[in-house]
Amino acid sequence: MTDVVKRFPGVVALGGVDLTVEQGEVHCLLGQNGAGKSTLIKVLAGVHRADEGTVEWRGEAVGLPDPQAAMDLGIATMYQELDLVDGLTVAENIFLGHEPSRAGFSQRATARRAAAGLLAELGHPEITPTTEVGALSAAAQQIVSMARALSRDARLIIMDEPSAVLDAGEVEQFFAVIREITARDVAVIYISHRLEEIREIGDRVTVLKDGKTVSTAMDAKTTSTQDLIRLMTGRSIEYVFPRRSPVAGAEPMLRIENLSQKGEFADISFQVRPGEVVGLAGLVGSGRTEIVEAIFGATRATSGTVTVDGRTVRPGSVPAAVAAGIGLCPEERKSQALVLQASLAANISLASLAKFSRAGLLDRHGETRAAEALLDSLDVRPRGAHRESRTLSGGNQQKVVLARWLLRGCKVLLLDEPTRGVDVGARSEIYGLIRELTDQGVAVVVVSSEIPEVLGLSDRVLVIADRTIRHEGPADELDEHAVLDIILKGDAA
Amino acid sequence: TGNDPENNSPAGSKSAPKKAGSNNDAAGKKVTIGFSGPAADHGWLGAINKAAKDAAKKYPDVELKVAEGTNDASLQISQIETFINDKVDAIVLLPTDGAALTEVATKAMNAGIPVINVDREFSNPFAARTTILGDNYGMGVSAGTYACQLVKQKKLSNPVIAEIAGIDSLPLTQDRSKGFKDALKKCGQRVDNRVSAEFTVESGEKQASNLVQAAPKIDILWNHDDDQGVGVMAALDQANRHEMAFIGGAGSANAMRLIKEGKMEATVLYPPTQAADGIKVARLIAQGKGISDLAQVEVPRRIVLNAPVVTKKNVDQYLPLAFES
Amino acid sequence: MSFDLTKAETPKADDAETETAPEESAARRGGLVDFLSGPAGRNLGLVLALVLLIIVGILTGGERFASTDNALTILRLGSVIGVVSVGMTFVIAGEGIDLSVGAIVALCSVWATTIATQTMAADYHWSVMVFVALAVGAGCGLVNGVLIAYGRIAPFIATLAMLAAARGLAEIIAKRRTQIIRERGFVDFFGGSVAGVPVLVIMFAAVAAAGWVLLNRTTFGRRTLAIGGNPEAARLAGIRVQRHTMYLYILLGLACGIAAVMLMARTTTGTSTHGTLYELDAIAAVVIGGTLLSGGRATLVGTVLGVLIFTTLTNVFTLNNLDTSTQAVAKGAIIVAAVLLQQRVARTGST
Amino acid sequence: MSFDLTKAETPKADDAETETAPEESAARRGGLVDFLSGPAGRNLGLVLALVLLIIVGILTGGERFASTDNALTILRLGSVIGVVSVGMTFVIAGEGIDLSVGAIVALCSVWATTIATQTMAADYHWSVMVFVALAVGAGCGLVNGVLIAYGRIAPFIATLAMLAAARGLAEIIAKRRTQIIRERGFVDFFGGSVAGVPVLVIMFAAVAAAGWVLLNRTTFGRRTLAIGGNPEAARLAGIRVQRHTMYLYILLGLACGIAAVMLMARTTTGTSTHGTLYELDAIAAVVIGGTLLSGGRATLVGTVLGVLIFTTLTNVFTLNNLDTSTQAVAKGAIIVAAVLLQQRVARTGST
Ligand SMILES: Nc1ncnc2c1ncn2[C@@H]1O[C@H](COP(=O)(O)OP(=O)(O)OP(=O)(O)O)[C@@H](O)[C@H]1O
Ligand SMILES: Nc1ncnc2c1ncn2[C@@H]1O[C@H](COP(=O)(O)OP(=O)(O)OP(=O)(O)O)[C@@H](O)[C@H]1O
Ligand SMILES: [Mg+2]
Ligand SMILES: [Mg+2]
Repeated sequence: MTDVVKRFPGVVALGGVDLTVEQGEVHCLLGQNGAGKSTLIKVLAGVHRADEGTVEWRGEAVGLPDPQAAMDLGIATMYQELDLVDGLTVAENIFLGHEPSRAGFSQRATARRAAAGLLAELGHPEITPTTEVGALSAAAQQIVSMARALSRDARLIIMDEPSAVLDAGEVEQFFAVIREITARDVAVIYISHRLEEIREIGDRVTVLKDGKTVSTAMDAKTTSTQDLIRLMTGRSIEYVFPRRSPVAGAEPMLRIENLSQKGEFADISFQVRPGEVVGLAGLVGSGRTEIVEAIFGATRATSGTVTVDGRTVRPGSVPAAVAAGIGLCPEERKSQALVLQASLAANISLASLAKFSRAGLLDRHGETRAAEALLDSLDVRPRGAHRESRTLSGGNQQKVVLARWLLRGCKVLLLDEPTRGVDVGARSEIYGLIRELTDQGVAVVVVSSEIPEVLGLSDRVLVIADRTIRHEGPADELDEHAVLDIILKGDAA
Repeated sequence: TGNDPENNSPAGSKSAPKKAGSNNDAAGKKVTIGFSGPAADHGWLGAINKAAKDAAKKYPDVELKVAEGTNDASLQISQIETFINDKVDAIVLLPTDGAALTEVATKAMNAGIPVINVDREFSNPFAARTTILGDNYGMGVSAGTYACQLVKQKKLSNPVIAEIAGIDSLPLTQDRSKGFKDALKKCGQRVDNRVSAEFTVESGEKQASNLVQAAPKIDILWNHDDDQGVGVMAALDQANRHEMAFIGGAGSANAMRLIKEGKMEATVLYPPTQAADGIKVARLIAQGKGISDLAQVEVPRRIVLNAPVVTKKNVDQYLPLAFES
Repeated sequence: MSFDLTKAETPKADDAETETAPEESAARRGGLVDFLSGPAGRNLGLVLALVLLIIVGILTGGERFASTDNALTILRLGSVIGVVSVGMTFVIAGEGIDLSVGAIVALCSVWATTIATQTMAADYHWSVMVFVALAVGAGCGLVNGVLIAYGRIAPFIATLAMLAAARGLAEIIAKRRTQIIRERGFVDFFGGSVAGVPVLVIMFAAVAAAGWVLLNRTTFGRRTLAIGGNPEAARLAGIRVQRHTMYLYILLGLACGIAAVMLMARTTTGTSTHGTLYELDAIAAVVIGGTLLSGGRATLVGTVLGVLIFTTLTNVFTLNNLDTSTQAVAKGAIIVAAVLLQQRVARTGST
Repeated sequence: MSFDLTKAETPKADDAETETAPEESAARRGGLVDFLSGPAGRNLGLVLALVLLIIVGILTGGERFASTDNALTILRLGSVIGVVSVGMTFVIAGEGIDLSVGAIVALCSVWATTIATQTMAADYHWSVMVFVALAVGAGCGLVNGVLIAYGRIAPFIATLAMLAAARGLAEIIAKRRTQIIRERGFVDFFGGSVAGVPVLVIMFAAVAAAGWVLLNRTTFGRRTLAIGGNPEAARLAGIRVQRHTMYLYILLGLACGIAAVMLMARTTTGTSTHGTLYELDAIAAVVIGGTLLSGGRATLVGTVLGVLIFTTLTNVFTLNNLDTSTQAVAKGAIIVAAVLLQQRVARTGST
């Protein structure tokens, strides 16, 4: 690809990008949130038409008018936003658009068998081809997406942040599959914000910044982390967690007692003091999301109590939880957190509308000002409180969700995968932000599938496995192996 | 007999009516007449509209303005208001609901525009200069009386009498049903099964299919409207149920042909020429003329049409007058 | 997205299936099991509602209700709107809506019974009339489809325009007359019976069966659901969403053409008043059957059950000689009760 | 800026604004500028369509069309359905739909004109009738709202049931008679004019203005759009989605009550046939105005323009003496043309 330019109304998403991918290599694409990575690969996949520039495929210039054209060339894509149809089964999703069929009749048995084969190949035989995709967890859906890309028998597979919803074990498995396909001379474009992964799987790296290539074809193994971060962000960021400040031995701000939910989790008890960060570590599917949702009242716990600042919160009611001072940044930004066609300001003020209400009338200037201030301080790009949240990149959307609860001012903040899909720069900003909050006395609960993140960010860690707490202890007494051991064997060996 | 609406041939007929010493049909002052009626959503109303337009076409001195047919009283009010703004010379109004249009008709009268009220009566007599009515109650009475005759003739001891009404929420349907019921009461009978259709062929077929299941045997069936009667007949054919005496309503050409063939017993006339008569009367009023065969100088305030029963005996006499629905 | 909808309806049932039989291999699961665990399970509530209705019918109507003749009457009544509803299921599954079905039925019936058409039919064969009705239906569907898929007009608006235009055109062509079909061959064929089953009912059954296969067993059906569930994902999967959307409306137009033929046979006429309010009846049957108005999930068995429930209801009402106003109130209450019952059954079934 | 109007149509405008004048402080932006750069800009296509229609009216109707009297006739006609459409905008913005509006109008008008009510009105004051109409409307809305929000019945089905039930009940109460209002005070008040402007038109203007403020300037409106845009996100932000949804239907019920009062004044009657097909008219006006049927984006200015376009169309037709069938065909064509024009304008405006 040379000199690719793509403009969106008001934004130049790509302002001249060059990228060359060789057969059989894993070419990593790095860049901050909003740098244009997804847009670039969408141009390559025929989703967006480039305004300028050329794409050459095996030495020949090609036009990519629609997704079908790209697929015909042998380009398969796993998109960042899950691109599956919830109402269809796993097998139907995998073969959507190229169903095995005879005279228009779909050969469902063939499709199911092939799907089962692909899923087994990916190390996930437990995903049944006849399950509806909407009922699967995000991780399982990502696997289905992968199976779908493989089913296309492609020469180039594009993966846009595939690991964001996977945990460590699954990422390993995933990498094994990538190695296998590149061994067959299939090329892979791999996008991720996790630099460790790039080192492990990548061959070469291209860095995008503000829609332009700043450096291309660097060696993935040898280029230093400092250099990569500097290329991406234009400054050096210490890719470390902020120092913990000692937690005052005050009364717990959040107290969970014997919280259980039938079929989901059992007997969860823990406390979080003001200014403390408690991390929930565990594998995908261990039930952490269900726990925080029950604390927030989004689902009703079958038994147990949630107490905030000494007062019991009425169970099963989100408004009660919010009134008590709890905030939740849910796991799925798009479907659970954002009103996509609404402006950033409207999204940010959504939980604090009462603040801007004067006798029912909305103080829109106040709202805009407050939103602008938060957007500034969180460095959300592009600027503008009136921008539709739909047009923001994933990382920036996450910041908007955080801004919602910052504006509300919580006593307890529940963060479910707060850095999923967030770039290194923004990530350290979010970490800093969490620390700032704790300095103000907020109690924070963090769920993350990245064990280093849980360990680095939290004061205390709860390890969840088999839907209950397996271990509780200070974060600095644990390391990644210990946590995995607890999960797998039930104790810190 | 000039232009007496009662005996006039259907306005749709090609030749101008023969006159007996009247010059009423001679071109006079040019007049604009506004016409507004309900949506032509069934055969009879379609015939009403057509007859009105054809009547106007015959007179070079009449300019007819037809408003979109509607079943929304509010919309019809605005049409009359438009006519008033437009300063037409007369308005012929077949209201969706007589009472609902009374206010605006009064407004038109107060603005000096004569209103000719057709078929569905206003709630205030001062809202119209002249009222031309089909006799809905009378129609029911005719049908009921004829049914009584049949009972006596055929010596039915405990006859099953069924009724397929038109749109139940219309006052005219209620009037017809009431007339039918009252007339039956006189000979000690009552309606055993009653369904209501929507004046359309399809609804007639649907309701009749269900009806013949509900009543395993029917002796006399009165159907309010001959257009929906086409559907009723189709349902009877389908179920092979021709044991009953089938009486129709309105008097469409289709029904009269069936009477001739002997497939139908009778039909009660409800002429679709009322609006056409309305146009003619409106023209006369606007031009300051009277009805020539009457002694009065002016057009009368109220004209009520007759509702005779057409049977095999007299069908030949009525067939030429019948409307094609 | 349709994400929430999946969960709202029957996530539990699906999970249960996944959890209790995870090792059951895909290949081993036969078509029958599949069928039962799918639509049939979800339609249990509807079946129950229908059975209740039938019981009420028998209690109040006795012999008259429980006769074969009456059953056939109900089926015949349901068959015309049933065919339209089958077509409507596809359009709604693809996240569309069509308000013009009744008007299209009217236009088809009128066009197929003009003097010109009938003369031609008399000269050649009555199938000319059938052909005209289908062609007109497909043509109207094509116009709808092009306006919606390529003109990007909201389906509600485009088909509202078609509703006005098609009925107006039907009136102009028919001059607001009821056109009677002189061609007895036509009426006799479609009005007849085969082995005691009316041809209309056979046609409805055939259309419903074909629709079921098309929806559940062909790539066309799967793509329809994909487009309804997540049009963007469908596009990314290389499906030509616009063209497919257009096909859906043509399909429904064809169904309207078939319905027009059936209605012509039933009433022996073609007229511009045919098909009044079919849009509401068809959409109601489809939606009460369990197809989501927001697209992506559709059940043809549900649609057929929905049609049967509504027609049986009318039949029971008539047998009981209820006046229309009371009928209307009862109908409203019964619709709500049926839906609540359906939900209750779905929830109990899943725990 | 109101977030409904923020983007789909002309994102460029906003972005450009943001980029060229990023330092322009929010406080400095006056209300007028805000207004113009918002809805007005986006409704340009509709305004254009309306202007074209008016030009056609003047060309064909001349004086007769361009008179004040005629303008007031159009406005009076539009005001009843206009009030319903304003309420409908909220329900649709919240991802709902209401098919029962016409039936509710009918029931309100009947209940408010029963002999009992009229006797009470005669004894006390005619405002008793107004109160009854509003209370009945709100009550019906409440039933709809509870069934939909708490009973989780699809809005389409719940309000379809209400459509049948309310009209049936209206017929039963009125015994299918048209009930005439004897209370002249009522008719004279609402039928009158203030400074030459009919009271009905003033009422419509007031309702539309109040609706605009409610939608764009209050937290209630914000919540409505959030629920319509993403109900799950709204729920997780602590909004009581069910209760709010119920409020939306009550609001629409109230609007129906107001419309019933207006219709009663216009017709001096209450009857079960009032409000026929209002559901289609209101939804059409809202949707053609630019509110998304899928919720989350709504424009009240668009709704008002939609109502005006449809009523002006009817007026022009009446003035031009078109035959009803031709009118219907023309109406269909004009709807399509208006929408295509609107799209074209929006696209040109954005490049
Ligand atoms: N549909 C759209 N309309 C308008 N602007 C868009 C659209 N899609 C993306 N953009 C803008 O284009 C720019 C590049 O976005 P893109 O999604 O490619 O970033 P990214 O590098 O993939 O970020 P992330 O790492 O967060 O996924 C951003 O400024 C974004 O706001
Ligand atoms: N929508 C759903 N329907 C049915 N089961 C689900 C659904 N979502 C998740 N599950 C299942 O519930 C369990 C918990 O899943 P979930 O992903 O929420 O856990 P988690 O611990 O929060 O994991 P993570 O946050 O790392 O993704 C898993 O077994 C998962 O497969
Ligand atoms: Mg991206
Ligand atoms: Mg989770």
